[in-house]
Amino acid sequence: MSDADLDAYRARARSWLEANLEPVGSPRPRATDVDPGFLAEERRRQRELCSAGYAGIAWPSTYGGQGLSSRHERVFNEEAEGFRTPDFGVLGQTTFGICVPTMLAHGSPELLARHVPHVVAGNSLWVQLFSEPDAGSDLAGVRTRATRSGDRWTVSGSKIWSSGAYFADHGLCLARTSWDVPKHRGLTWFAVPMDAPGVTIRRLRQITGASEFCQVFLDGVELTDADVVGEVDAGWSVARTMLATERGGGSRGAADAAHPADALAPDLVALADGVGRRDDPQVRDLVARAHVADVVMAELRSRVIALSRAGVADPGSLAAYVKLAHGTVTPERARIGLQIAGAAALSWPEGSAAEAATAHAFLAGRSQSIAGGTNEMMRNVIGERLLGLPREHSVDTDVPFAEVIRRTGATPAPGQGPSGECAR
Amino acid sequence: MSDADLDAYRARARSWLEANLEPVGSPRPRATDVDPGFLAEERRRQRELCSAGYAGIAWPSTYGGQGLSSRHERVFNEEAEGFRTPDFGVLGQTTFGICVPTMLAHGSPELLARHVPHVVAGNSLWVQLFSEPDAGSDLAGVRTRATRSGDRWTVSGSKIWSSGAYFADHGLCLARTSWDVPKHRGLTWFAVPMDAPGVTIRRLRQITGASEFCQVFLDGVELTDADVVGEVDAGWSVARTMLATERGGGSRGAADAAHPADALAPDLVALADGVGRRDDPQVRDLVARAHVADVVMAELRSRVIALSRAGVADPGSLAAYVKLAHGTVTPERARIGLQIAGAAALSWPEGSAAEAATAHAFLAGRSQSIAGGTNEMMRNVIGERLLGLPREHSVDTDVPFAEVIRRTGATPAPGQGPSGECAR
Amino acid sequence: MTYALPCPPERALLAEAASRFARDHSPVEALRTSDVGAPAPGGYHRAAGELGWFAMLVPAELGGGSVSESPLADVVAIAVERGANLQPGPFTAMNVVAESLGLAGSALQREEVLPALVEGRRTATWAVTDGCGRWAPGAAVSYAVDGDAFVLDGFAVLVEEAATADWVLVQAGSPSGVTIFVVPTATPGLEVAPREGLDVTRRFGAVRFTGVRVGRSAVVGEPGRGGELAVHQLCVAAVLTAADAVGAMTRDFGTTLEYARTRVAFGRPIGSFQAVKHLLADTSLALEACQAILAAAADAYGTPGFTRYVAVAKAYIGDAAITLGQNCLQVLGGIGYTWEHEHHLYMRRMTADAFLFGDPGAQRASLWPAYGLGEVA
Amino acid sequence: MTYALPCPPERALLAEAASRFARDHSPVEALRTSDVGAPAPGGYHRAAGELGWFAMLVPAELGGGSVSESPLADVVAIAVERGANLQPGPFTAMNVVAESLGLAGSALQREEVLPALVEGRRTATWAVTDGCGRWAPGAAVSYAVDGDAFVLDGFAVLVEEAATADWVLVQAGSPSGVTIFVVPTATPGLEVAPREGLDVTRRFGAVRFTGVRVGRSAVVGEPGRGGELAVHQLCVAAVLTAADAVGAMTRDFGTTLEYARTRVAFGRPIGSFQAVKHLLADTSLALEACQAILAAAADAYGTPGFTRYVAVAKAYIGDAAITLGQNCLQVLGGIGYTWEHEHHLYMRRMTADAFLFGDPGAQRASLWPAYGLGEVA
Repeated sequence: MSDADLDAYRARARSWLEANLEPVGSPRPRATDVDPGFLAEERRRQRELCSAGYAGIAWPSTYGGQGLSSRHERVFNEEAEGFRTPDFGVLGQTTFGICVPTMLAHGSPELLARHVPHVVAGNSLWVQLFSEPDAGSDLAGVRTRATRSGDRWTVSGSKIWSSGAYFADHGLCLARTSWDVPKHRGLTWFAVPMDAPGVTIRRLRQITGASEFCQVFLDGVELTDADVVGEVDAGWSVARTMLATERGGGSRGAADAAHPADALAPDLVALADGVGRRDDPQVRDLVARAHVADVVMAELRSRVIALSRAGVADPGSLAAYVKLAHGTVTPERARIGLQIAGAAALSWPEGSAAEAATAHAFLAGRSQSIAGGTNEMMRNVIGERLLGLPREHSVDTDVPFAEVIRRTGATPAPGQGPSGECAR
Repeated sequence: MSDADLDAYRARARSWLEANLEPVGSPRPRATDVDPGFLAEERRRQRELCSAGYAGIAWPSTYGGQGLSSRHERVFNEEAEGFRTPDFGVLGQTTFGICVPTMLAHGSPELLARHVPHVVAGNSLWVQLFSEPDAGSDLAGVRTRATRSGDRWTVSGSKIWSSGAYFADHGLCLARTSWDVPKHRGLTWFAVPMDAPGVTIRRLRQITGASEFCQVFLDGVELTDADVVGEVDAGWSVARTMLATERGGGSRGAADAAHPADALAPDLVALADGVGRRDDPQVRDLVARAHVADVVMAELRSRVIALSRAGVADPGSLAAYVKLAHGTVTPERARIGLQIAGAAALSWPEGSAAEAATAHAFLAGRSQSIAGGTNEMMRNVIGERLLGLPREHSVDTDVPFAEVIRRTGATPAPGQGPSGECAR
Repeated sequence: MTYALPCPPERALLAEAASRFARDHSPVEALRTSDVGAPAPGGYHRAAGELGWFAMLVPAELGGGSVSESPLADVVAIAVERGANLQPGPFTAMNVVAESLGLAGSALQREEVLPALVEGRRTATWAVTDGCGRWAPGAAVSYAVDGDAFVLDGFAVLVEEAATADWVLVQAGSPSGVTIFVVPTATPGLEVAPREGLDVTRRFGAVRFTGVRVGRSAVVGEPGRGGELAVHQLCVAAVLTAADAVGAMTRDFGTTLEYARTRVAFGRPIGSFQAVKHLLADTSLALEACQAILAAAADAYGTPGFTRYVAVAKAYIGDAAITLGQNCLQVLGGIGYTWEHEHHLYMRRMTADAFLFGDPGAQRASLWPAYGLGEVA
Repeated sequence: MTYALPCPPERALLAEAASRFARDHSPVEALRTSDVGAPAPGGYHRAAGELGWFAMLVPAELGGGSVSESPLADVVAIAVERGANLQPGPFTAMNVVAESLGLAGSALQREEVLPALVEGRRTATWAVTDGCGRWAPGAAVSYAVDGDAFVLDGFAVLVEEAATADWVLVQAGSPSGVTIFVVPTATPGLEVAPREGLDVTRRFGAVRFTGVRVGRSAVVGEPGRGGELAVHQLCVAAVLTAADAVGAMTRDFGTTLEYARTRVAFGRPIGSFQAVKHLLADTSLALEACQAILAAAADAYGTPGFTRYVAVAKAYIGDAAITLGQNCLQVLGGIGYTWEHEHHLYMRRMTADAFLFGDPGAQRASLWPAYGLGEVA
């Protein structure tokens, strides 16, 4: 494909966008509480993209995509930046950025043919059903049980931190299919219709007051062999693809917003102005520290992407640098906001979202150092897979999982009701 | 003993001090390079204290001490603060603060009668012979070998970080006496004359340029049963006493200097003045941070001493709080000095000790986080012995030490010449 | 989890009673369902008054009395239990007002206001922070003299229980100096607005003074001469706020430590991993250091070094409180990120305490003049 | 240890040659026995000149020429190898002077000075830091006009190889502006004094100017109009110094990592303990971030964003360098505390680099005006 082709593609995309989509000034915040009316409207927007041939741009045409290159997708995203494209809230990223790419890498042609075209057309949004109350950092320790009988499977257990489950159409669910082998070797992924009998969803209220996360209970959910994603008992390799995608090694949906080097931490400068502290040298230093971190993090991400492309190391492991950088810088930046605002961040007029923003950023700051792999897990990845430091003695990787459970005194999870304990 | 007794003691001590010792204005820095002439003079000062009955104040009179209480000792030290008392450099603390207290707790009456009176009289200075090239943080992993034959012992191996060994009279030396039991159970302490045949001392140059630390080689040093300190093969309990004393739980020699709350970090204020940055708000914040740390650390130490006296937990473990506080605050404070001085700390006129001080403090700062137990070891002590967190799986505590050595591929140390590798 | 040093037995009893009272009258569980903090339950302050919560800094001859030689250490012992149990109510303000009236109140104030506060029959709050969060005397409210009256104008935020308190303490500024007022909240021109905030365990409002006229009877001490008392009030409030934080820190750390001991991942308790163990060890060290400097500041009450010790303590504890909240959240992981786990309530409370009555940066800046090294040129 | 991104093959060759040259001509081992840094060995600069060390920022028509489209990235590649191998000599100053003469030098300077520098036949240093360590143009040395002559007075420290350089670059201040001079060190009134210092891998001296008279021939560009060039010179020097630090960091980290992999304690390699592993992971992250921002700053050479990128890079790398030195020492433990282990040489070098040509605080402060947000009122 020549650059001229890409330029032509860009020009076509631009005229279609101008003719069909509503322009938006600055990036609008992602929807955080999605109701049915909003969702119907966003599905309509996705159908419109789909009809025009601008959905699933880099996905195979066999499955409803356009079969073009990722460079085409990037070009379209760049052009689309100023326009109102579909907003599926948190499920936008999990569906288009995580679940479908993972399925494309591991799913059977039948499975893909059955599901991907619906995603492209805006009829199917996907949630990850991965973590469990007793399997947080220890993701391979899932206890959701899938039992086979002929070509039927029965799945029982509970999943947690499933962002956006309450408005998802399908879930990509990890379950244990063998208990007599070490934990990484008895896992299988399933595609689960979220309206299947036996699926119950409970929204979890978060520290910030929002309820994007859900706990999902599976109680004897009936599936078939056709719903298996990848190979039975080989789910951990699928999981690794998913984690690498999630942690920043994979493709991104929309292009990034403006480069942080373009302006000096504008949010914090505005905050300093708001409390009349722009000329305070310590405030200026804090703002500059945040800016330095922002710019360096952007450059680090570019470097990691380039290193991944150059093949110097496993991209999934390299992504740990980006994830850990976010996980350390984000809380520090949130604390800087608090330091600048001072007591002004503690109290605001009722309903004033703008004045509440600093406090909310502080409360939310540490989610980056926990969700999707804690800082500690990322440090292990960097230390062991990139720096070649020896692993610690493990007490649970070479032992049948049933034995691990017996030793640690816990009981297998199936059948737990909606009062299950929360988890790391 | 009544307070009146103590007051009378104080009065007597004060008149003796005024009549016999030279007053000194401010606390003089400890001698760091001790030569024979200096040493002879200091020994004379100690003999003078001894003749007057002011040496070994709280040690038993059987062994040449005064048999008084530690309160008497504290009173004398308070009164003696303004006078020129003996200065044995680093061996002052190891002899009077660590080695003799440890021996008093574990040594046989014969051993004590043979050694302690010479210490009181200024004729014997002691060095710790504890760490080894292959036993740093893992102190129980010493490989110096002591072999018994009748009532004779032959000791071979090498010791490192033995501060002041080059002018010590005796060493308190830990050696392995049994190789077929786990590492903590085959250790024994010996009193070693530093002029014994087979003892070689090599001064190690440190990062700061000074050479206080030594490596000590023991090559077939002959000792007898009378030189054993404590029980054979039970040396680890002696070691724990010694570590607790060393890490701040035990008695201190002289009273502390002025309380840090009395002045705002005077060294850093002077430094800020020197580079004309006293009015820089960021410099003021850095100085204030150092001051806050100084005052809090002093209060923490008082609290830990009080907690130890109250018996709420093992004093040796509680001392880890003080050690870790020093090990984290000292490097941070050294960095603050560097930040205040800026480029002015990088370069100074030849021979200007005052201008070199900031750089030297920076270079030396991390010794506090390594020597006498690293920060990491202190965090383990706090986590496991005080907070009750589970220990990690250990690969070497339940296995004969000879087996550990075999597994890790190293060879036992005896007979290594003075080219031995340095160690953590 | 932290160690307890021996203390006078009366103070230990006082703390124990405070702890029991808190659990009985306003348990932490009650806060889990609320977004904006709950009012103190009926009779709360009256019962607290009976336990001596507002009496310690008031001389015995005025109806008060401490249980030990070190009255501020007694109040601190209560404040620690309040923080540990996320208690409601303007405890700090009531103690500060009670102490101030004992020190400088008029006969009338000592008769009408003081006993009501000491006994917990009525409550007081204070309005001292301006909209940008500055705590300096006179920053929020100014006053002018009009004949026999004083006219107050200004706007203050972070006024605890603004809507329910009977009196409000004001450190008002004027060109001729600072005057301390204790003003009935029912005075015309004084308007209260509820606010939302980070700390949902307490209720902070805003108070606007629009030409609020008060008489000489509202003045504590001499008009225009309140500067020294104002500084002392801020010091006492800072110590009690630091104590509240230390109580909250102790409880939050204890919960987290227990979680680390019992939560299993990779086949072993997470607290056996050095990453978790060492983070908790560092946090424990900071907490012990907080206990040490808090005690030192309380013991310095009434000595010339009080101001300096308070600044050191509030600076250190403020930073340590924010860090402790972050560290505990990191160990708790996802569960600590949920609303239903109590951690976030403690994190909100500790963080608010770090800023109330002077944040760490402001406290550090105050040390230079406190040591006679002058303001920035 | 850090990852290498693909780069133009000519630059890779340049770096490889620099690395080999360094190991052959001035190996790190030679420094172990010295307290005050060694002079560059005889013929060092000449040989380095043949490798193109001083030519990259000079146009081809003046005898220079870079190996890629991004000349500063080429010099950076050399500077990284120099830092990794603790090389001597005023490399930064020579490149800055050479570039400046290419940009603004007189015909005479381009004929007499520039080729000598590019070929490494002669050397140049610069005198820009005042006794308090400020790097602002005009801080250290001022000048007055006396007829046709310029008279320089002042005192500068941190002048690398002051005693051996042939010329010295001076950014001299006057009420009418900054003038850039390149002055022969043999000029009367110019006195050099040796200094001791933190960084024993390089030799820094002090230079005193006492009524040093120079003619128009010493001026680079127009008298009084040197402000812009002076800022550019400081930016280039900052990037090269940051690159030196990154080289030193990479080598020190690699040594430490290898130690953590092989050193056994408690029956296992210390790098298998999370306390060590995670510290090294954090350090590795910082080092990768340094590589990223260093490359971005070098690539911004010649673009309007250069100044900003340089400030960000120098601020970040400076802090990271000091922290990396501390972290490596913590992992190395006692052995890293000895003079005979090379770690301290790297720690000294990196720390000096953190301050040379603007420490992190000064770089951060410069960002506000760099983004048009003005000086503090």
